[in-house]
Formats: sequence, structure tokens, C-alpha cells
Amino acid sequence: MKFELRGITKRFPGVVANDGVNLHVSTGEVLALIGENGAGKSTLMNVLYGLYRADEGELLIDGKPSHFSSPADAIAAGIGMVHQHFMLVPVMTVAENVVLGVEPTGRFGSLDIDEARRMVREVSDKYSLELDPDAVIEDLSVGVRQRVEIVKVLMRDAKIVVFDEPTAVLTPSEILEFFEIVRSLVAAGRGVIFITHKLKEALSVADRINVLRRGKVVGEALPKNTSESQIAEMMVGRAVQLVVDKTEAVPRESMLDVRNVTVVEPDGRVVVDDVTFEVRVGEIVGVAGVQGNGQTELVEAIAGLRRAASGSIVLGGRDITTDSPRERHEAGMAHIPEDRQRQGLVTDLSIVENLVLTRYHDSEFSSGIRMKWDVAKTRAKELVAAYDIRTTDPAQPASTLSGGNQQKVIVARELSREIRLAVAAQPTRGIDVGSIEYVHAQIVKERDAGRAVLVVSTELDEVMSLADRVLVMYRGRIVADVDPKKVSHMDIGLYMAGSRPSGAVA
Amino acid sequence: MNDTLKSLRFTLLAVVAALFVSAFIIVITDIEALGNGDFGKALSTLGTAYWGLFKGSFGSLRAISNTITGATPLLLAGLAVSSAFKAGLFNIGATGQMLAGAITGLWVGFAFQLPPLLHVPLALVASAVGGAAFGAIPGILKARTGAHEVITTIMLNGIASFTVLWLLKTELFKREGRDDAISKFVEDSAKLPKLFWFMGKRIDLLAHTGFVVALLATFVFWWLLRKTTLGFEMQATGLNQEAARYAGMRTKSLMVVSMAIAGSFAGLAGGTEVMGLYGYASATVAGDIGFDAIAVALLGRSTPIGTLVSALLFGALQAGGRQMQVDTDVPIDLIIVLRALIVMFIAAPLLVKAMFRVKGEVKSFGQTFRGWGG
Amino acid sequence: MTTTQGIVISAEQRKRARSVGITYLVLAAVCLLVFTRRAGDAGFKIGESSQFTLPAQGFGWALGIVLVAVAAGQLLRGYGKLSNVVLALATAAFFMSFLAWAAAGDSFSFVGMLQDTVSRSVPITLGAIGGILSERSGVINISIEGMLLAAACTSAIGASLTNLWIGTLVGVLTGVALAAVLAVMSIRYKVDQVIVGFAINFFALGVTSFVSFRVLVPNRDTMNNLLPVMPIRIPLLADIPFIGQILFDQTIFVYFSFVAVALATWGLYRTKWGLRTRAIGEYPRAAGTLGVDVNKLRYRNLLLAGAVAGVGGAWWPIGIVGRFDQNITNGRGFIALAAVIFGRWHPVGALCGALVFALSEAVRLKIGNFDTGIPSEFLIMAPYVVTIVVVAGFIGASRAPKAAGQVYEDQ
Amino acid sequence: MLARINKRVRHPSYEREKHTMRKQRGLKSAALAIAAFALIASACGSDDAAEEVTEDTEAATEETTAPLPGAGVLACMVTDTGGVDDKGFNQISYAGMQKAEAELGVTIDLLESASDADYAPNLQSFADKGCNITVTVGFLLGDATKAAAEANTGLNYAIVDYAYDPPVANARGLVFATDQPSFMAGYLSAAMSKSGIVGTYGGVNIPPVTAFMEGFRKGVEYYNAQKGASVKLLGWDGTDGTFAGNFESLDDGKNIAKSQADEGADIIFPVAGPVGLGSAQFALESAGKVKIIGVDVDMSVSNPDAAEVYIASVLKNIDAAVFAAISDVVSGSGVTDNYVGTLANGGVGVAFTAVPADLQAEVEAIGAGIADGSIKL
Repeated sequence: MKFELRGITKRFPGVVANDGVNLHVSTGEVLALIGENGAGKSTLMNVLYGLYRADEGELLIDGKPSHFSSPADAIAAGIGMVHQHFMLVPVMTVAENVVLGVEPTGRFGSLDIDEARRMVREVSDKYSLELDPDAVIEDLSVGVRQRVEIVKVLMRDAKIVVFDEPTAVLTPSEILEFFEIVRSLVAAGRGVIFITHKLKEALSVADRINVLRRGKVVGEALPKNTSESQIAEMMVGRAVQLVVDKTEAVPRESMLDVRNVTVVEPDGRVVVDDVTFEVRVGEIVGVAGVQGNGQTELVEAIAGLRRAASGSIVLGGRDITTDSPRERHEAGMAHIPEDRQRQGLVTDLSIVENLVLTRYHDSEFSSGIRMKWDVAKTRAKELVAAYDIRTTDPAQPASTLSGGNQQKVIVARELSREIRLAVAAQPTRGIDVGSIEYVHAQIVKERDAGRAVLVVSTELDEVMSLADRVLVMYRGRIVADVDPKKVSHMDIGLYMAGSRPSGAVA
Repeated sequence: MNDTLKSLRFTLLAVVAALFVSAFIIVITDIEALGNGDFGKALSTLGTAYWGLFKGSFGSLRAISNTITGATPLLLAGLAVSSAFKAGLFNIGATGQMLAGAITGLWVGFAFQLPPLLHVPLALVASAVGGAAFGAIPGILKARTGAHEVITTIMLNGIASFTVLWLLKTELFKREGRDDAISKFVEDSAKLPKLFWFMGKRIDLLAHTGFVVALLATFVFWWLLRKTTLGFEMQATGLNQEAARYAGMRTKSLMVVSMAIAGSFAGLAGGTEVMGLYGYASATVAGDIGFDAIAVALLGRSTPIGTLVSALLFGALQAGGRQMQVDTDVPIDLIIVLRALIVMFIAAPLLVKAMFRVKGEVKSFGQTFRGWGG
Repeated sequence: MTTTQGIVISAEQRKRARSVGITYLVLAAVCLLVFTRRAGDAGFKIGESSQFTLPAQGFGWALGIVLVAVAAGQLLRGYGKLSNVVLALATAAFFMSFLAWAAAGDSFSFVGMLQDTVSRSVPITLGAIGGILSERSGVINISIEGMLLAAACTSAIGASLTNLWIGTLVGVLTGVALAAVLAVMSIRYKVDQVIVGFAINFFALGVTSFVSFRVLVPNRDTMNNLLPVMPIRIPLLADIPFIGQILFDQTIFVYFSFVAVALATWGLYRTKWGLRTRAIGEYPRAAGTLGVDVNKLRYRNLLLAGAVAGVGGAWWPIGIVGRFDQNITNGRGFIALAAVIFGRWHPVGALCGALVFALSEAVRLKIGNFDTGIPSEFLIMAPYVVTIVVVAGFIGASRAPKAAGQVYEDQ
Repeated sequence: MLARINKRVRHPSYEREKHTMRKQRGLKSAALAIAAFALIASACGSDDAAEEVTEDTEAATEETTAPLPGAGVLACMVTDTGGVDDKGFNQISYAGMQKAEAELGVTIDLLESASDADYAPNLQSFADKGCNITVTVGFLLGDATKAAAEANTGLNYAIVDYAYDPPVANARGLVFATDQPSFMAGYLSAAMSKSGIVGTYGGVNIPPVTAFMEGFRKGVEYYNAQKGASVKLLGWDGTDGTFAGNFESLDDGKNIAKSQADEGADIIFPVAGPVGLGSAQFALESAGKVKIIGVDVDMSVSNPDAAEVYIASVLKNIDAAVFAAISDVVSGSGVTDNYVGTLANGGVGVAFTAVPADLQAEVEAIGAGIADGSIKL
């Protein structure tokens, strides 16, 4: 089967997301579609999947023009899609999620859940995906959830499988496993479209690579005769730096001292288990780990959003274990939360308001009761300029900004004051390359200005290139404390997966 | 065409659509006339009814006074709903809070002998405090146990109205010489002056300075939202509770404070009715105002100006509905229908657009209540 | 270096355990200080001629002491998995002690009280199922009250003009029509669901009052006059002592509400339709990307919800009183909404909520016969207080269908 | 809606659907309608234009009837929030108005109140219209009616269920000693009960309701004292008892009746307006086991579908009192004093429906005793 898109154009109010895109893929091959965040990859795939209707262009299956007006049509035509944000209902089981839409039924339309379980087992055994059909999605790790998505697609007998940023949340070893799955799919006669912004992955798994920039296909390459930097340049439109530019760290006195901290969920699960570490002035400590291994909770405990069940947290000599988030903030802690839109911003409020969201009570911005909005506005203008936040008017709601610019708002707010410790969780998740560079540079600048920095990220590359020291978390514990220059990605990956590289000393 | 004009046009079209549907209801329920095939008669009833609606709301000084009188408690109670909406809370309990404020204001109104300059403000403060205390209860329940305010406020309304009924029969509140569930009068010194006092003996002009209190409250609400740290915290919490918590705001205390503020507005609504309109309290003093206030707030999109305008519109409908009743035999219940339709059409610009074949982009009404949370 | 992810008792659990313990102490105090104040045996009639008696004072003392012990156990070591069972038993015993106190030296029909409870729960249950069906599909349904009221009005007219079956059908169609308004406005025109819901409530209240005044009052004999259905004794089952009388000697509406609860539960959790419905209420995009037509299913479910609520509305004229009157539903639709939340969007939970509310209504009417010194106004409030206490004390924050209230954009 | 749970705190009531009522209003509207276009045409006229036209057309309507003493007299009524179709005191009062229209030839007009805030404006509308007498209904209108009377000394007022102390020169309070006939009903019920248990309940715990219940209780006690019996009363103990909490939920009435019947009551006296109709429905379904005492009017007449369940009704002749007040205005004798309806003046009474003759005589004798003061309540 050959699947082809011709001259696809999709416009949103004020943006042309896809501009005359042409591409094709056949069964038995892997096409990598690579581009920055915002280049229009996901829009294109949603057009392909019948979720969006293209304004112009056509879609051909084996040369015949076709038309998808809903995902049902796409599914029927043999297209399957694993979305970047998993399309799984968290409160339902694996089997329920997998059969949704193609439910096996018994008498009176009753759901044959045994049959559903059997189907899940069958497919997951065939591709050795190891799924428990009765597990509830919200209890599963991200990697397992992705396998559920893959089973969903396979169950519908997709000829062409689209993966939208599938590796963003996986560990290096899981990524390798994932590549295995992709290869086995191709071997089984399916075609794969693999959407990513990670060059290495595209190069290692794809048969062909298409590069998308600003809604247009700007080039096609074959992995065997292209280099990483060539593709990168195509992607960004200029030469980019792939490493973080920083000098050797000169750590000084301890700023953050976390001692034997344990965090317990309301239902009694221990999510952070007796964690001890310190962050010194002038160093960036990175916390690596697969999502869901306690990093989130650890950060929340440090930021005061959760109470540690035991242990102590000391900031610059002051015990802040029981302090409120605001007291910690006032003691000089900056916090860039992991979920920009849910935790970092109130997107319906203006950029000005978001820039003072954590600082409105400072005497600079309020007199205790009254807000000094004129001061806030002036300050916002300065920050918009200083942090290169792309907006026409800071009075606009933050929701009008792109992801990268939203993140800059948070960075500007948190780092533009006298701080002693910066805690950044997933500081570059889902933002474009330009913004990533910018945010990294800001973090290094903070370090060099004599602050302690704690960076938590599930992107191993990010932690390895940014941090001066890397801690690896696994099941709520810190299982490694290493110098990123002295260990390989693969070794850290092993720590993240709960095992130990051979010859390593714990 | 600029935005204001466009939204004004939509509002007008929505009102027209509502009047049209109500007209249909008036005509088809005129069974007798239709039975006689007297379609013209049914239509003329309609003309008289709508003319009365206008005449009774804006046709004379008295009509305007009646509109203001009706709008006063609607505005204050509307602010109670709007302010809670702003903080992400759905306050169905304005009725109960009004009753609480009516009772505390009433008590200060009759239990003390003070000069008016002291007595009136004191009684107003008392009603605000009474409403605030009662309003805080669902806030506390939600903050401490997670009990949803939609349930607790509905239940508290029932609790308030029967508590008031019981209180009115106690020696403390009962009017001497009467067995009825009706309270003592407040002292003259605690009565709110009439709004049109300068018109001398016109006792038909019922509008009282409670309207001024309501306007001030609207201003306070605006000031709170726009100028204060508390208002900023309320809005941030209302729009994104998690982000507010991450920003170090004490979202649970804010729930309580927001509900108390909402309650104080509703309490003032009860207090001004007692001190400005009735001079006493009965178990029905809050009527359906707390409920209508939800429509006022929804219509006004919870903004200070919007709440003011929709309270005036509802006050006008109430006053006009009375005149309509004087002029025809169309029952005053029609006003409830008309209100429902206006709310519906104003909230559905897409529908109005389709009905009147208006071209161009429509700004959606936006969302007031973000699911059940939890 | 192996790690184990352990389970310990969290601070929240400890806090909750402590507050449950304190609750036991409060209950014990009420038992000892209040329920021991009235002497005499309380007779609980459980059949035509059978009854059991509880010595009010003795029971109060005994239960008070037991509750102190239970509280001690709770505070010192807790009951683990049994804690909910213990709580349920303690609450039930406390309730019996309360009844014994109220009826000390007298007797009352316990079985009649429970029979009333079941009968009264019907419109609340059916309204709540209407609420669950729409909220499970992702549409907030504030308009249950309006649907009940409008259906009550039209089914009275329909049944008066024709027969009870057609009357019920008219009520069902009315519920469907209002649900269609909710559906079209919230799905097609993307109006805020709460606003539409409220508008429907106002509309139903206004129109039914208006119609009542302009049409029903002048044509009372022909248009608002019918004989409601009689209870149907189910053979054999109704002969079971106690239970039979409570559950199986009721009107068809009661049986329908049981069936509706069972069907809704089975449908939601055991069928293809239910799986899709829960999916579109929780995460519609997930279902949408799998080819489920989210908005179409929402339409269908809303209409179904309206139909069930329509039967609930028909209960007033056809199931119990034989006529319609202005505002006859008197806020029961809002109680149904509370039952939805109380029952955590589960039909059986909602039924329990409806029963708790109906039970407290039935109890307060019984208590009115005894000289307990509680003012009648406070007895009338009892169902509201009970609802608050149960929701705040036992339910707490509940997890709503995530997508309820959100517009689903097809494209 | 729940907000309305206690909105309609109104009075004991009954069931009487006047077919004529709609007709009269229909006639009026017909005339009105003819004028309506003219009215719209002259829309820019003064406020009063509409009212003048209205009056003219009403005058025109009257010309079709024979000249009666009340011709040219305008009698108006303002209801409380229950509305004129409340099957309660608003509706009975309106029946008195209609009687005056038919028999005295007065012109009548009506305004309903949707909330307490409507009372004063409605009274004002009628003052403007020059209503010779305005009848208001319910204690909640007491203060507003007094204010209107004092402001319009040339007009007359009457108010149902409220008495002015000190009296107001041009406003008559119409109150009723409902405990007197209720006493008779209590005696009657006690005598007729086979189970020895009777029940009563109210709509809301307010004096106009509890007066009936207290009279009933004393009647039962009187029977017990006289006959050495021990008939038990459910639902009212002299200070408190069972109340529906509203005047609207017929299903409450049915449930309360069932609840009391479960305790053995075989005669029930509901003092709760339409809620009582639910009790009658229960009695109907009980196949003769439970009987009902009607309230306000003869319920066996006004609720014919359930006529068989009523053994008697306690009468509160509001319509007659309203008629009398209008009649006094027509005759020019004015409405200075309060009116108290008693057994002695026929303002209250008992209608017997299914009572054995000897018992009826016995009860009537007790009534006579109350009327002449030989039996003290």
C-alpha cells in the first residue's frame, strides 16, 4: 500500500500550519518526519488521520484519491496513529482502552471483556509487548502506556502506523526496545511514519527522512548519506549548536541540603524514599529518571507543595521543611514547574499578570492590599524585552503565546529576581529548539552568577549536557550520583531502568 | 463595526429572539381566543402585554423607580454569585446568605437606638457580616472536606429558610401583638432613606438608597478584582487552582474568603431589603432573588459591569411584568419564561447568528463554570 | 541496591482515621447524654402485627459505651480494611438508638417508614440517573429539576386526556425535548452547559406555571384530573416478611426505578455503549481518535437521560398524586443532582443518595408524632443537614467525569 | 426549585376550580383587545391613557348586565405570592370577589404578586386606578395594605387573615376563629375513629395553620374528657408537630397521610392547602380505611373526585367575608372595624358530609355551646 499527501494546506486563524505539503510512505518502510516544535508536524498528521480537514490538497491511497472526514475513515483505510499525548482514558483498564471503538460484544450488546482480554494478550504476545489487560491506565508507567497505544493500533490492523513524538518520554533502553518494535512492524509488512525532533533517532531508524519547517517540507534525506548537522540546519534554517555552551563548574558552599526526605501519597504509597543530596552554589545538579519515579514529588516537596513525611530540607542554612511555598519563595527559591500550562501559568490571565503570579505580594508590586499594576506593567515591558518574549502586547492573555514563549514568561518571572536556588522541572519540554537554547543559556547564567541550580528532566540528553552532576532516580530513590562527563548515556539509562552498569560502584 | 457595537447588537437580537418565542407562547396558550378562531384578539393581547412591559419598566418616574427597586437586591445577590464564580466557586446559596444578612441586619436595626448616621452603617455592616458568616460555611466545608459547594449551598438555603421561620416566632424577633411569623420593625434610624426623597410625598416611589449601596458594592467588586492582591489571588485560583497553589497562594483559605465575600454581598441584599423596602423581615424576604441572581451573574459573565447591566434588565422585566399584568391577563409567570429565554439566547451567540443570518465572526460567550472539579 | 516501594500510613490517612475516631466519640457522647434521657421501650413495627422493641435508655447506654470502645480502637490502632464496615455498623446502630430515643414509651411503624423511603426515592433516583447519563457523557446537567417539572406537567395533561401509559409517554417525550434543547445548545451551539441548564430550569418553571394558570386551572376536569397507578404486589416476593412489604408492594414506578438503576449500571459497566459513554465523558478525544462519533453519542445519551428524567417527572401526577400543580417538584431535581455527586456518578451510588435523603424525610415525619422537643422547623431541615453531613463527612471530594462541562470540538 | 421550598408560606386551603373565573377574565380581555390597537396607535400618550381605555372597556362590558347596586364600583384584589389559583385563601377570596361581581354588579380586577416586593407596587396600581375597595390576602400584606390605606384615605381596603390593632379607619381586617369549627371537627373525628387514633398535620408551622390544629386537638381532648375515652392525636401536641414544610408538594401530603395511617390513624385533618389533596388521594386508595376532614371549604364539593373520603369539612368562609366587605362599600357603610368570623356569626363552620345524624346533632350542639360561650376553648 502506498499512501500519499499532495499539496496539503491547513490554516488556523492567523497561522498557516501546513503549506503545500507533499509526502508519501509505503508499507515496509519507515519515514521519519522531522522538524522543530511548531513546524506543523502534528497538524499534518491530524489531517492525515481525519481529525482536521485540510483547506487544500489531496490524499491518495495507492494512487486513488481518498477523503477522510473522521478518524473512523482513516482507521478503515488502514491508518493507525499513536499520539504524542496518549489517547487513553486514565480511569479505564488496558483492555477497555484497547477495544474502545471495536468492542467485541456478546448478547444484548454486552461487552465481552474476556474476549477483549484475549485480544490484548494475543497482540501483545505477538510483538512481545507484555501487557496486563486488567491494569488501569493511570497506574501504568509512560512506557507501558505507549505499548498500550501500539496494541490499540495493531488491533485495528493498521497498514500505516504514525508515531507522533514517541520517544520523548522513554528511557534510552525503552527507546531501543521501541525501535525493535518499529522494525518488527515493518518486517510484518506495515509502513511507519515516525515524527520526531530528535535527529539521532531519525537517523538510526528511518529509511527516509523528510524535514518540515514552518509548515513546508524543506528537504528529504536518506540517513546513510546525511549528517546530523545537515539535517539540523535544514530543520532550524541556520546552523545550531547541539551542545550547551558552559564552562567547568566551580561549586562552592552547599545551598540546598535535602536529608532523608520521604514523601508518602495520601493512599500510603511511598513515592520518595529516604532521599539525601545537596546542591551547592555554582553547580547545576541534574536529576534524571523515567517519569513517575518520584522526581515530581521530590520537586514538590522541595518547593513546599507537599509535606515531606520525614526528613529535612535546608536552604542556605535555614530549615524550610515546614515552610509554605511562599516562605520558601521569599527565602530565595525559584521554581519552574514541570507543567507550564497547568502549574506555571494562568493562561487566561495576561502576560503582565503571569509575570507577577508568584511575586505579586512583594512590596515592589503591591502595598499588601493594593496591587501596583503600573509598576507591574513597566516591569513586564522590561522582562518581555530582556527575555525575548515574542508578543505584541503584554496585556494579552498568556494563552496567545507559543509554548516556548510561555516558558520564557515563567523563566523571566522566576529568575529575574535575587534568588539563591533555582529548581527547574522539565524546563524545555515541548518547546522549539531556539527556545531550548535560550532556556539552557539562562540556566547556565544563573549558575555562573553564583546560584545553586537543580534541574529535573526526563530528557536524558538535556540532563547530560546541562548538569554538572547527575542524580538518577528510580522508584523514589536516588540510585546514582555521577559526573556526566565520566559516564555514558547507556550507563545512566541502566541506572534509570533500575539496574547497574557492570563494573560500576554504587 | 467595532466590538462593543457588535456585542450590543447581539444582545439586542437575543432579546428580540426571546420576546419572539415568548410571544409565541402567549398566543398558543390563549386557548379560548384560538378556539374561537379569533387570532387577531390573541395578537392584540400580545401587543398590550409588551407595551405594558415597556411602560412598566421605563415609561415613567415610578416605573424607573420600580425597576431600580427590583434591581437592587438582584444586583447585590448577583455580585454574590459573580464574585464566587470569579474564584471558581458556584454559589447557589445566595438565598440563604440573604436570609442570614436580613436577620442580622434586622436585629441591629431594632435592638439598638442610635443616630441614623451610625445606625444605618452599623446595620449594613451587620447584614454583610451575617451573610459572610453564613457564606463561609460552604467554603470551609469545601476546603476541609472537599464537599462540593453546589450541594452544600442548596442544602444551606433550605436550612436558612426554616431557621429564619423558627427565629421569627421567637420572642426576640416576633412582632409584639402578632402571632404571625413576621418580625418587629427596624427603628426609623436604621431605615435606608428613599432614593427620591427630594420628590417629597411621592410614596409610590419605592426606590431606596439600597441601590446606592448596591452600586458601591459593584464598585468594591470591581476594585477588588482589578486593584487588590486578594482579587488577583481569587481570579488566579478561579482560573487555575493548581497554578495558584504553585504560585504560593493559599487556595483553601481563599475558598473560604471568597465565599465569605460572596456571602457579604448577598447579606447586604437581605439587609437592604429589610432596611430599605420592608422595614421588617419575613421568611419570604429573600424570595427567589438568590436564584434569579444566578441568571443575573451568568448573563453578566460575572463581571461587575455585566452584573450591573443584567440586574437592571431583570429589574426592568420584573417591574414591567407587573404592569403587563395590570394591562392584560397574561400572568406574571411569563417573566420567568422571558428571563430564561434571554439568558439562553444571550449565551448562544451562534444560535442568534444562525437565526438572524448575521455574518461575521462571533465571539463565544466563554465558560463560567469549569466542571465539577474534585 | 534493591529498592522496594513500600506502603505506609500517610498523614492524610492518619488525619482521616483520627477524625473518624473523634466522630465516634461525638456519637458516643450524644448516645450517653441525649439518648439516655428518655425512658421506656420503643416499639418498631415490622409487619401487620409483629414488632420488636428496644429499651431506649438501656440501648443508649449500651451503645454509648460500645461506641467509646470503638472510638478507642479506632484511635489506637484502627480497623484497617474493616474500618468502613465498622463505620457503617456504628452509623446504623446510632440511627436505631436515635429512633428508640424518639419513640421511647411509644411505637411506630418501622416497616411503613422504610416503605415511604423507597417510594419517595423514586423521582430522585430517576432524576439522578438522567444526570448520570448526561454527565457520564461529558455534559453537565443542572436542568434535572426543569425536566422533572415539565414532564410532570405534560404527563398530567396527557394522562388526563388519554390514559396513564400515553401520559407517561408524553412525560418522557417532554424530558427528551428539554434534553434535546440542552444537547443542541451545548453541543451544536457550544453554549456553557451550566447556563443552558439553568435557563431550562427557569423556562420549565415559568412555562409550567404559565400553562397551569392559563390552561390547567380553567380546564381542571378534563386536562388535570387522573387516577394515579396503584401498588402492585409481586406474588411470593411480597410475602417475604419485612423486606417484601418494603420492596415488593410498590407502584410500577418503584420497580421501574430499580430496573433503571440495574440497567444503567449494567449498561455503563458491561456494554459497548457504556464503555464508549464513559470514555467520552472522561477523555472524549481518546474515543474520537478511535472513530467514535463523540457528539452523536452525546446527543443520544442526553436524549436517553431526558427520557429517564421524564419518567421521574411523570411520577408526580401518575405515580402518586393524580394531578399537576405549580412547582410540584419543589426542588427535588436539585436533590437528584446532589445524589449524582453523592453517588460518585454511579447509578447504585445515586440510588443510595436518594435513599438517604428519602429516609431522612420519612424519619422526620415519624419523629413529628413524638414529643421530642425538637422544633418542627429543625425536623424539616433534617434531610438537608443529613445530606451535608454525609457529603462532607463520608464522601468528600469526589471524582467527576473529567470532560463534563467541556465542549468537544469535532475538528 | 429548591430556593422556593419555603417561598409560598401561605394558608390552609382547598380545592375549588371556578370555571366562570376564566370566562370573566376572557370577556375582559376580549374587550381589552379591541382597545389594544387603538392604544398602541396612541402609544405616546400619557401613562394614564392605558388605564382610561381599560376602564372604559370595562364599563362597556358592564352595560350588558342589568343595573345592580354596585354598578360603577371598582373592587380589586392583590394576592400574595401563592397566586389566585393557589387552591387556598387567595382563590377563596377571589370567589368572594366574583360573587360580588355577579350579585352586586361591581367591576372586579386582580393582580398577582410574584414576590413580596410586588405588594406595594400592586397596591399603588390599584390606588391609581381608583379602586373603591382593594382586598389583599395574607398577613404578609398587612403593612403594605396599612400604608396604602393611610395614603389613600378616600379608598377602602380589606385584608384577609390580618386584623389591625388599633383599627385603621378605611381598612378592615378579616380574621377567623378557625379553632372553633376545628374543635368541633376534633370531637367529631374522635367520636368516629374506629382505631382510636386520629391525625393532623400542617403545611408550615405558622399561626394561621396551627390555629386549626390546636382547635382540633382540644376537640379530641374534650371528647376524651366527656366520654372517658383515650383517643390519641398524631401530628400536633399543642406546641409542635408534623409539617410538610410547604404548601405545594402533594406527594408530601400522600406520604404524611400514609405515615400517620401506618401508626393507626383512620381520620386525618390536613391543614396544608394543596398538600392535603395528596392525603385525600391516599385515602381514596386506602379503600375506606382512612377518612379525611376537609379544610377551608366543603371539600366534598370542591374535590368531587375524592368526595367519598371526606366525612366533614372545617369551613372558613373567607369568600363571604370578602363579599360582605365589598357589599359594605357598595352600600356606603364603610369598612371601619375588623371582622372576626366565628361560629356565632357564621364566619366559620362545619360542613357535614358523612356523619351519622345523632353524632352530627351532638357536634352541632357543641358548636352552639361554643357560639354562646358555654363551652370555652
